[in-house]
Amino acid sequence: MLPNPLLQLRNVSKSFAGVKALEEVRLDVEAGRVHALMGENGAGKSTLMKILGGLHQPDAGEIRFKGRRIHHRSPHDALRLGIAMIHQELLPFRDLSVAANIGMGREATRWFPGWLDHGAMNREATTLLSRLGVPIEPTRRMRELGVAEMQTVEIVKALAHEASVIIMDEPTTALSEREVAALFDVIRELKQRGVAVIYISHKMDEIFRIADTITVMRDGHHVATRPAAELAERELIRLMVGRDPAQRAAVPGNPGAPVLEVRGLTLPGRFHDVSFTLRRGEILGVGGLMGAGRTEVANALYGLAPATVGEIRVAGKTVRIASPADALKAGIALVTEDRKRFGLVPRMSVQQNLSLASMRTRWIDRRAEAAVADDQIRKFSIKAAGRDQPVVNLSGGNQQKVVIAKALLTEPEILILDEPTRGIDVGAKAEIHSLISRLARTGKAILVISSELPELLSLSDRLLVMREGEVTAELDPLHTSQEEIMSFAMPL
Amino acid sequence: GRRGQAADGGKQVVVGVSLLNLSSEFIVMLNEAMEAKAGELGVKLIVNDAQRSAERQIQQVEGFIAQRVDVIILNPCEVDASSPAVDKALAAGIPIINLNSETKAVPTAFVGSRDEESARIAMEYIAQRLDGRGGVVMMQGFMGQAAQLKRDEGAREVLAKHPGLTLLACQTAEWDRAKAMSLMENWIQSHGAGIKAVFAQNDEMGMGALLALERAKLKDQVVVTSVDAIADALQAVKDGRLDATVFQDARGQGGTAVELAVKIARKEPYEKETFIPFKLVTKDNAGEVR
Amino acid sequence: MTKESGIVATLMKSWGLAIALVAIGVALSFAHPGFLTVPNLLNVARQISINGILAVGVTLVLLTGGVDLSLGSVVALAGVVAAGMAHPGQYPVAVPIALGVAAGALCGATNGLMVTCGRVPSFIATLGMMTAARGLALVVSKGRPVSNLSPEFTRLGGDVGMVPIPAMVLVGIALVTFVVLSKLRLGRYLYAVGGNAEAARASGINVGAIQMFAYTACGALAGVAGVVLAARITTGQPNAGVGYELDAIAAVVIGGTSLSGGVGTVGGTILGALLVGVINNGLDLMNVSSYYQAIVKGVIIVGAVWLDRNRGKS
Amino acid sequence: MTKESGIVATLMKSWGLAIALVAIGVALSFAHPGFLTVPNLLNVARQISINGILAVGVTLVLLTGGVDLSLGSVVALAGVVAAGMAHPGQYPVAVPIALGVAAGALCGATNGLMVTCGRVPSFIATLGMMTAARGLALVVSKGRPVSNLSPEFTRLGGDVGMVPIPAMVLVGIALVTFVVLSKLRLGRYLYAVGGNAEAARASGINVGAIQMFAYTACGALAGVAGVVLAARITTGQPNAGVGYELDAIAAVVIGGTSLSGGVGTVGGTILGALLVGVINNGLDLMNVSSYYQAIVKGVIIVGAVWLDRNRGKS
Ligand SMILES: Nc1ncnc2c1ncn2[C@@H]1O[C@H](COP(=O)(O)OP(=O)(O)OP(=O)(O)O)[C@@H](O)[C@H]1O
Ligand SMILES: Nc1ncnc2c1ncn2[C@@H]1O[C@H](COP(=O)(O)OP(=O)(O)OP(=O)(O)O)[C@@H](O)[C@H]1O
Ligand SMILES: [Mg+2]
Ligand SMILES: [Mg+2]
Repeated sequence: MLPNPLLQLRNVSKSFAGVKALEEVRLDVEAGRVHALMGENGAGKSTLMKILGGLHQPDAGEIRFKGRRIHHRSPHDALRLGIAMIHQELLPFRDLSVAANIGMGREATRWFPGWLDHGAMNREATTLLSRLGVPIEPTRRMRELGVAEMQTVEIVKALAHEASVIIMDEPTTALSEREVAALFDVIRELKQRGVAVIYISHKMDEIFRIADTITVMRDGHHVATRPAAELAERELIRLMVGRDPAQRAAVPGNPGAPVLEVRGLTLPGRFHDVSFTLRRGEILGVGGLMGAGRTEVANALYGLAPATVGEIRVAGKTVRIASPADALKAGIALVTEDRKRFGLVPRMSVQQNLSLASMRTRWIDRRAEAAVADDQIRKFSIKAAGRDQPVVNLSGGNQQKVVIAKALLTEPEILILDEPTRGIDVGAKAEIHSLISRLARTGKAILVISSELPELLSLSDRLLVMREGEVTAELDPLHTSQEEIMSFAMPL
Repeated sequence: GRRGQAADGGKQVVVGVSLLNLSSEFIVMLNEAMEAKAGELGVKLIVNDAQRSAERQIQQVEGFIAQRVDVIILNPCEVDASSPAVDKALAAGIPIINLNSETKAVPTAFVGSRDEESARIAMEYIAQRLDGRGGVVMMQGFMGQAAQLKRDEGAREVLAKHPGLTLLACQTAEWDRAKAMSLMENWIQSHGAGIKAVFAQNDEMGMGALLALERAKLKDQVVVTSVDAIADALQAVKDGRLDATVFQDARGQGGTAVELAVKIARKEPYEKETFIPFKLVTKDNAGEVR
Repeated sequence: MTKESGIVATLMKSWGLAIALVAIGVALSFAHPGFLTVPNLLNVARQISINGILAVGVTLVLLTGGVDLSLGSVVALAGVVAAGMAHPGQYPVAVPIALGVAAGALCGATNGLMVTCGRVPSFIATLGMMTAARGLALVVSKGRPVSNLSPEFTRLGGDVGMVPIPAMVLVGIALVTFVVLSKLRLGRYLYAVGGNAEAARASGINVGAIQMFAYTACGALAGVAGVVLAARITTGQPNAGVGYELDAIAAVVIGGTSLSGGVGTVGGTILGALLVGVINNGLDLMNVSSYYQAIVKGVIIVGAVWLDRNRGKS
Repeated sequence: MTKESGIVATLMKSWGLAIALVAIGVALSFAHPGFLTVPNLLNVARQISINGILAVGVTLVLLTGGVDLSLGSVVALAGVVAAGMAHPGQYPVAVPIALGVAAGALCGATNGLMVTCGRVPSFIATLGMMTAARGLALVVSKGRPVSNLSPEFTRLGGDVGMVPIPAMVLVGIALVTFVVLSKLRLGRYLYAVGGNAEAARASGINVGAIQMFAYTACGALAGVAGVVLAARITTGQPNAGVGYELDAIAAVVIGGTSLSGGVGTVGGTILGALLVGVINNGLDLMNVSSYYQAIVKGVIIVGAVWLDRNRGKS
């Protein structure tokens, strides 16, 4: 096929507790090219990459690197060979500094072996972060960062290895356009230096902007490998899903009475004087750049980190929301941006996670619970070995589906979705979009925070833009453009 | 002046006391006897509890030295390991009295008894009751502690003298009644009617063995003896449940130690060694004790 | 992997510990004829009761991701409190029992308050309680055993027919806890709080209340254990129970509960307590010298857990 | 919040424990004239040495998210091993020291192996070692104290001038550990493994090797503590060190190290050990009855940690 690929995977298979995740997969990756890996949630992309990165051992098959067969048994081996990886799941050291996170495993030393050079590491972190245009103080503790900032740190960490293969497993799920653009500049630079990049994403536009070659996987199998230029979006989706994508019927919103009124909401240092009204049957989008404070507002409305000043009214009545329990009582539910931290109990099963926020009776009716779980698994096509599989073993996108289903099961009147389609594949994304529209049509009020402008534009009835903790504009999605939104979002 | 005042005049005698373990009943009685005598003599006692740790005991004596107390009373945890406490006190010029048991280092004075002796008395009683023939089991205290070692030594001396007595099993119950009960239950399973006598190195364990035997309805076939004469055990002896315990005179020991301390502080003549003998307590003489 | 080894692996997965237990049991019954007899098995049941009750209680706390080091001292405190009210002809037997359990629950609730409202790590909060409750037990009893207890009270430590009452108490408590953990929402919340406290809060769960429940229930069960122990040894001992917390936590962890919370079952805990109990019993039966007993015990426990955790791997 | 309260809050943040310690010190020096004297402060230094050495060692293990319950028994084992070689005129004094420390390191390495290769939870692995090492200590010493030690050896437990050698050993160990944890890559990896083992592995860190280091170093330091203790009490005591593990872990946790790993400093550990030492010393000085002493001690420790953890909140 390709004359002399840098990396060759042949007949790689892997199963977990009897469930096949990969079956005889092959993949060739060339130096100086961006190779996109596409497929539905649970197709096996991350598993394949984890094998490349040394985190998993394949059950069968072989891997050749620069023509030689390799048997790397740990990420340490992979890194030594020159294979670095950005993981889909954030893997921060929360109590260490940003610089320590970035330098982890390849610390700068001086004087004698093993003596840390803190200054050099801070300088390195600053340089690398500025390449992505994200000025984070290298001495800040990871714990204080938002998801998007953590994601940039993870990107920078992988870039810092002088690797000849860089695997990027959904690096941009929490990033906004500005950071994505910066990342792409870096990727182009890497290409120039002859680095091979394996890029996984569910965002179509990104794929077509950056990829040279596209490989599609389905149900653990290799489906096709094509040059990106020869592949149309429709065709790509058909390869992934195995059928034509469902088109979302554009449903015009029909807003009713205000259900959520927010006045002068302030949390010093995070956001300031945020006011808006959300109506029954309305989808209100919130756009902005990373760190604009959108997540903070959502968390405040849901009681995760309550605001100190301001008023929240639900259906005309002022409510005090000091905890998520209060919010749920007021009919507010949140699909969190940080599913690992706030969304899931990792070792609990899919069924138990789904029902956790919506158990109304003292005794658990297991049969009913199981029925609900099966129902949700079907409805969201959650790919799991069964309702009893621990969520931690689900693929990223499927975990996200669990988080969404869990929030919906609380039957909220007001639904806040913070980056709801993070890591969700195109097919499922379309379904979730139409689900959101349907919910709005049944009179629910919906607040959507998203860093994907196309998603925001197509989904919302009305659009707020935030910048540095303040609302800077309210726009009509039908009469605005990405450029206009960006103009309100960019720091002055 | 009052008796509790030191030779040099108006100052009250201050005595530092480091006790083995204040959650052991015998030591509590010892402490009460000392407090009573100190109150009588107008002596100030500073009582520290070493909680069975020789190291803590040394720390406490170091503390007394730093406070410049007049006399130290040491109720040693260990023969060897508590010795530095004695040496340090003597080196600092503070007289030190060993109470109840010995250390390797020689103190200014000694009040107490020999632990081996108590076990000897108890085991002799068993030998006599069994006419020198039969299976015996022995419950030991916390392994490696001075009291365990010495009581073991005393008991084995007697066993050696009576070849007809066979030691069926010997195991630690760590001075604890509940552990002793479980151990006895297990022994009843493994040795059954072979057990003719139990020697427990303290009364707590003796009571535990007794309870297990009573529950198994075997008590009338087994002689149980132990050491210390704590209130519970005395009552059990009076009631004819426990066959014998060995009385150690806490009041006599504690009182004598405080009296000695005052004599030493006032530079009066004093006895270097006071041995207070053990006494076997059986149903016949249980009423006379205390 | 063939089909069959798959089944074996699955069996081993849930029963690794049970298999270790059975193996030890079989070995012991060959080694000593006295092991596999009804009276001896009842002995084992009797002997694990106190540790079992404590272990079931502390399972609740460990599930929430906390720890309770105060158990042993609380056992002593509850014991002397109960014993103090249990002299013959004083009060009906329910009074000492209730007061003992209440004393335990109070200690547990105080632990809970320190952890939830005071934000003190549970290790320190319960270590403080360990020290303080021991002191209280000594103060209440003036440092000496509280004896002369009524036969109605001490009967609690005895048998009904052949069956030891402490063992019946343990079985009852284990069953109730099993129901709470597997059938009640409350139980689910305990797992959730331990599995991911932040996500539990975000699911509308009152994390503090759940923790309060766990610590209070654990304290109350330590109170029960204290009462049963006092009845069994017919005294309230202020120095009883030293080190019991470690034995109890060991049984729970052997039984598969994670010290970091969120994972574990009552069944595992009971298996863990049984394993330790059988080892102790067997070593006593076989009259292994005290010194070697300690070594053998350490090795067997580690071995059993190693077997359990590595079952079906490779 | 005004600027000033901000500064106070910041100060309190790093110094909550130090402030608690100073407050207790001031209170004690008013309450008892003997407290604030050079000999007494040297006493405190001497008294915290053993616990301090153990606490520094177990800090390493706690940082990686593990625990070591075998410390007390390892102290005893190292003590009897060293003492057995330290009779007068037998070997140069370096031999017993080296063998004691080696015995500790061996126990620690075994703990590490059980945890890393055996996948046994550290609680169980080190609990097994706690039991087994105690048994070994009894076997080695035949159950009785090993005495008659050479003066060269016992001098290690004494003073140089006014300064206690054990305290100097502690200071040395603390300094080295401080350098390892804050200046060396190794230290950084200890934090990383405890903070997020999965991420550490993904970053190419050999998690098992780091854990092995932590357990082995902790064991070696327990060996040092055992040697120092034997020198101080001029005996190798097979029953020494019971409960030392809990005291050491308490000091570490009081000092701000998290039981779940990844957070903590040697400075905090030393502060924690000092706090416990000063409380013990003060209570003994003031002649508080030992029963109330327990209560007061429990309350003060919880109070100090409460202060420390809630500093600058509200
Ligand atoms: N540790 C594990 N244990 C059991 N099953 C697992 C484990 N890891 C992955 N799987 C299963 O393997 C399959 C492939 O998962 P993988 O994470 O590779 O999907 P993916 O293509 O990356 O999906 P996504 O787009 O959602 O990230 C899924 O069905 C998942 O449930
Ligand atoms: N616990 C915290 N401590 C300090 N700063 C924080 C904390 N949480 C968030 N921040 C900061 O608050 C700012 C707002 O972040 P937020 O996550 O709300 O932004 P956003 O608009 O949702 O963007 P994104 O989620 O994409 O980062 C960020 O700069 C973040 O670093
Ligand atoms: Mg994936
Ligand atoms: Mg956000």
